[in-house]
Amino acid sequence: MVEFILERGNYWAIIGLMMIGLYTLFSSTNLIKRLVGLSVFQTSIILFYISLSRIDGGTAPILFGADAKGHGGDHAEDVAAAAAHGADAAHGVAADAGHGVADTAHGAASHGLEHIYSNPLPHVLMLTAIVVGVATLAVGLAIVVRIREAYGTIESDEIREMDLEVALAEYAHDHPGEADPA
Amino acid sequence: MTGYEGADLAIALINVVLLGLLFVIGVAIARMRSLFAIVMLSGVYSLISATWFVALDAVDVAFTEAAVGAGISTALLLGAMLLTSRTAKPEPRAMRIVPLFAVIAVGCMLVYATIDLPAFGDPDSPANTYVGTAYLERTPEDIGVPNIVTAVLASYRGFDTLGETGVVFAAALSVILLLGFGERSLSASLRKKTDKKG
Amino acid sequence: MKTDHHVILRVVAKPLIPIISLFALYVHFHGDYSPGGGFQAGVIIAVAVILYSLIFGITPAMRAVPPWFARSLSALGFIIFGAVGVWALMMGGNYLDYDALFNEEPGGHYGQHYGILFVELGVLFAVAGSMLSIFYAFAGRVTEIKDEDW
Amino acid sequence: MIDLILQLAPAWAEAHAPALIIVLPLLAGPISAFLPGSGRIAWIMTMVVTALCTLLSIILLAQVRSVEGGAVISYAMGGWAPPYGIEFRIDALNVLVLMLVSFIAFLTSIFGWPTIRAEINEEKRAMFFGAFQVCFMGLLGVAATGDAFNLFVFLELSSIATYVLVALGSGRDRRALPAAINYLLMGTIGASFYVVGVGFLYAATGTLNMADLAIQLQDTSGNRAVQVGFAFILVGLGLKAAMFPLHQWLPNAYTYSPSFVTAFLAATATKVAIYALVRFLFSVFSLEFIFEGASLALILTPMGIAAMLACSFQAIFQTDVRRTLAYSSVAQVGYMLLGISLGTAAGVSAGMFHLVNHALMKGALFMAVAGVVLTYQGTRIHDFAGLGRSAPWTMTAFAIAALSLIGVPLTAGFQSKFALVSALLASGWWWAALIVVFSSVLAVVYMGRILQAVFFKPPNNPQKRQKEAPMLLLGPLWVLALANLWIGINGNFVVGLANDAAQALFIGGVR
Repeated sequence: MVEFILERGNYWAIIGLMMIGLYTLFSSTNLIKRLVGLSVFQTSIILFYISLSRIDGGTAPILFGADAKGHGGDHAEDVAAAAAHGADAAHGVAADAGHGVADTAHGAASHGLEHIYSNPLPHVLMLTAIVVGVATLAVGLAIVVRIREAYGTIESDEIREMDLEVALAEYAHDHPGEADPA
Repeated sequence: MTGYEGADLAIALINVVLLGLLFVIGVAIARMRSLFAIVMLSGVYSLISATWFVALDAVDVAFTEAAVGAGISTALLLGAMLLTSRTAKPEPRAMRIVPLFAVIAVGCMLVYATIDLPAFGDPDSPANTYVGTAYLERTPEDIGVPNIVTAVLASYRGFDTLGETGVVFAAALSVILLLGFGERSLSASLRKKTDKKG
Repeated sequence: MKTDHHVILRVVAKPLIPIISLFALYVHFHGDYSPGGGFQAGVIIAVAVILYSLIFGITPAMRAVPPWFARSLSALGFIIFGAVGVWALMMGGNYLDYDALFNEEPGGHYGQHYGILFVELGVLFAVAGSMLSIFYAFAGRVTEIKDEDW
Repeated sequence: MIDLILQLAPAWAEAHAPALIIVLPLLAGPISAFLPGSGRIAWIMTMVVTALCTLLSIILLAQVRSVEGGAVISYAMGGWAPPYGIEFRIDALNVLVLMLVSFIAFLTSIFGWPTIRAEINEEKRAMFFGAFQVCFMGLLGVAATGDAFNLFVFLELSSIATYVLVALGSGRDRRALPAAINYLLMGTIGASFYVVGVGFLYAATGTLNMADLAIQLQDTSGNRAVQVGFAFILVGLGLKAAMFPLHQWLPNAYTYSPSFVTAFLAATATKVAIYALVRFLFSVFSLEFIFEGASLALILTPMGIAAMLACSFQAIFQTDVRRTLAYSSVAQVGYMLLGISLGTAAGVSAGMFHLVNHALMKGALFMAVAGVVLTYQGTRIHDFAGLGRSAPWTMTAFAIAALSLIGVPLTAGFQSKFALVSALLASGWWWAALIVVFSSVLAVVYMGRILQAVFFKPPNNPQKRQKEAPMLLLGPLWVLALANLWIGINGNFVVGLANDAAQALFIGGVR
């Protein structure tokens, strides 16, 4: 039981952070504070993905030592030969076992490598997500600046009241004889 | 897992400390009303997340988060705050309780999901045995670049990166459409001010 | 900026800015071997210019890197990325298939290396230009809060 | 017909059509965004690009339909085979969406020039078209991609462009700005939820390719992470699709954005999100999972019905024509969800059929409103009084589309509602069929109010001159109106496409 909690404590902490961000986003009326809440929420999602990519005893996914030997750009010819050789060997194995590439890769992690590396795929996804996050933030802030210029406030409840007044005035203008629609 | 010994213990400790700090900052952001403090804290939040990414071996993500989250985002937030206001109104009481319940419900759902998630750091989890780690083996033959993240980012999933570049471009286009080019809006608003005075 | 009480900042920043830009180039061209790449390099270049404008004022910064240049750069970067893909199409490969770029033997990494480099260059241009344009757009607006209120 | 298209199309276009359809707006967007001048060149470029994309989507359609039962075109981006690379996967379902989006984009970009000239500042027009092309490209990307994370990237790409397009309505009415920020906050929450959901799926399977996900998910029955991931994807895409309780952003966004943008978004943006939802429901998750494990029908059916009733009622009490139409859009999404939640091929086919028809009629309605905005500067029902006499061509097209929305026989709306009702009856859901009929009666009321004002009330402002919308606007408007009539009289072509789309899903689901 304790082990179970220890293994998942990280996820729970991250979920807590996500929810704090979401709460800030929902509860606040100030638009800038809401955007900050949004970015806290998004950063916490990044934490979640990165914690999925972690492998015990692993290191950053940059090949080093024997794993990286001979694969530099300067040794293109060696590499070509080695790669061709490797491809032949792989092909033989695949033919023998009757499996596709995907299946052979499905075995134990990094069996062909000397060191253990963490999983690079979530890192790549989150690089994209960070960029998307900052792009959204920039557009949101630009709109907030325009709102401030048009309304004189960035509190969403005050903006809603002002809009309601305008809507009621329009209604009264269209229907001069009638009472307030309320 | 039987993992936490020696170096792993240190990492576990760093883990706890950093997540604890993030928690404190998150709560402070939710409760504070000074926008300046909120903005600065959000920068700190990004920076500490970046540190945490380093501890989890995600160096590229850490680099980007530090540059973007702690750098550009904070600069933009400060710029926007300068143009708008400096304090936030306190939340009305009703606005505190309803979101709280909604958020707790969502959180419970997520916690429910973690029961079936693989353990933290598990090398045999589906996420860590299929496509993700296969890149580690394929890259030397396919691409020949030591930094796997670069290889995946620019080649295997290059199309994602194309979309990401598009998003950045779209953001720039949007902000220019909304706020003007900078130089024109500056001179135009200056002119308007002198007109009013004159 | 009325009085010169930022003199230390100016003196320190002046030599720093070229070094920051140089570091950005290192991050870009060394992205194959170490953390970093076009995106991070682009952000660093943008930050160098932003730092310059924070310390020396927005007008000198706009004179050094005009806004039209920044926004053309962002469009150019995006187009470079797309064009590398079209180049691969013309050489008979799939879209963004760098192996097809130079019609090399299978197993060669020439195409992949240069493809990645070009693509990351596109990302660098797009990100640096976009971030700078966004910053200019915000900085170009007139502040309603006065300096003294701080 | 199919043979003819395949013969005429050059080989390179056939082989690379899935990539080219994205690449064209991708290259043209940034170029046209920063072209100098009044934006006329950017407009022409937009028209050319959207026309070419329409041609490409027709080529894709021909390729898909060249095989009996529908072919599946898989295009590996970067030459990396899935699941390692990103794949564009075109089947009978998304080729329909691709064609719809590019065709509507083509028509709206033709009619756009007069209204944009009236509503957008001169120096912003070129960039406006650039943003429009980016949005268009994002929508196409969402529709074409076969990778779950790539879908998120394109979803955000289109959304960011959409937010700013909505916000640009602030030149006419400042309320566009709060509408845009609301849309941004809700849309970003939706996208973030979607990412969390994909994260859970990734944690459970280790892959992001949709086809591969479908295979890997088969042996994860009872996995709680997958169930919660499904719920998050449902909520995330539901927010983008304006699924009933999550539709709060839509009415304001449609009411205050520039009329060009409203016409385009109403016909495409929510449709693409619904497509993505359908794709996840039926292609990625197995039928057993969603209908037994997660009892989808229990969630989607009440939501669909609530949307049909509540939003139709709300539509009745609006004073603004665009707002009425916006609420009606949410109600129509309810019809589509109802069809989808049946879980039968007939139901999904009816849902997709209604999706296409709704795009055609809402496109026409909002275009007609754009014409009125252009000539009379008003969108309230009050402003529409007596327009039947002063702008007969615009208003006749409006009336055709309105009748189609109500579901009068000989119009497209009737055909798809008929298909929906028969699908409901075939599953024994006679009570739901009754609700569909009742909701159509509500549509009679809210559209009737507008039509009555248009044709039977005297003009409020007698000084209004006899004024028709310009030809550039009338042309696309009438194309859409006639499409409504054509489908209403002989809908076999579109019904065939929708049936193929549903078949593709159900064969894919069984695999």
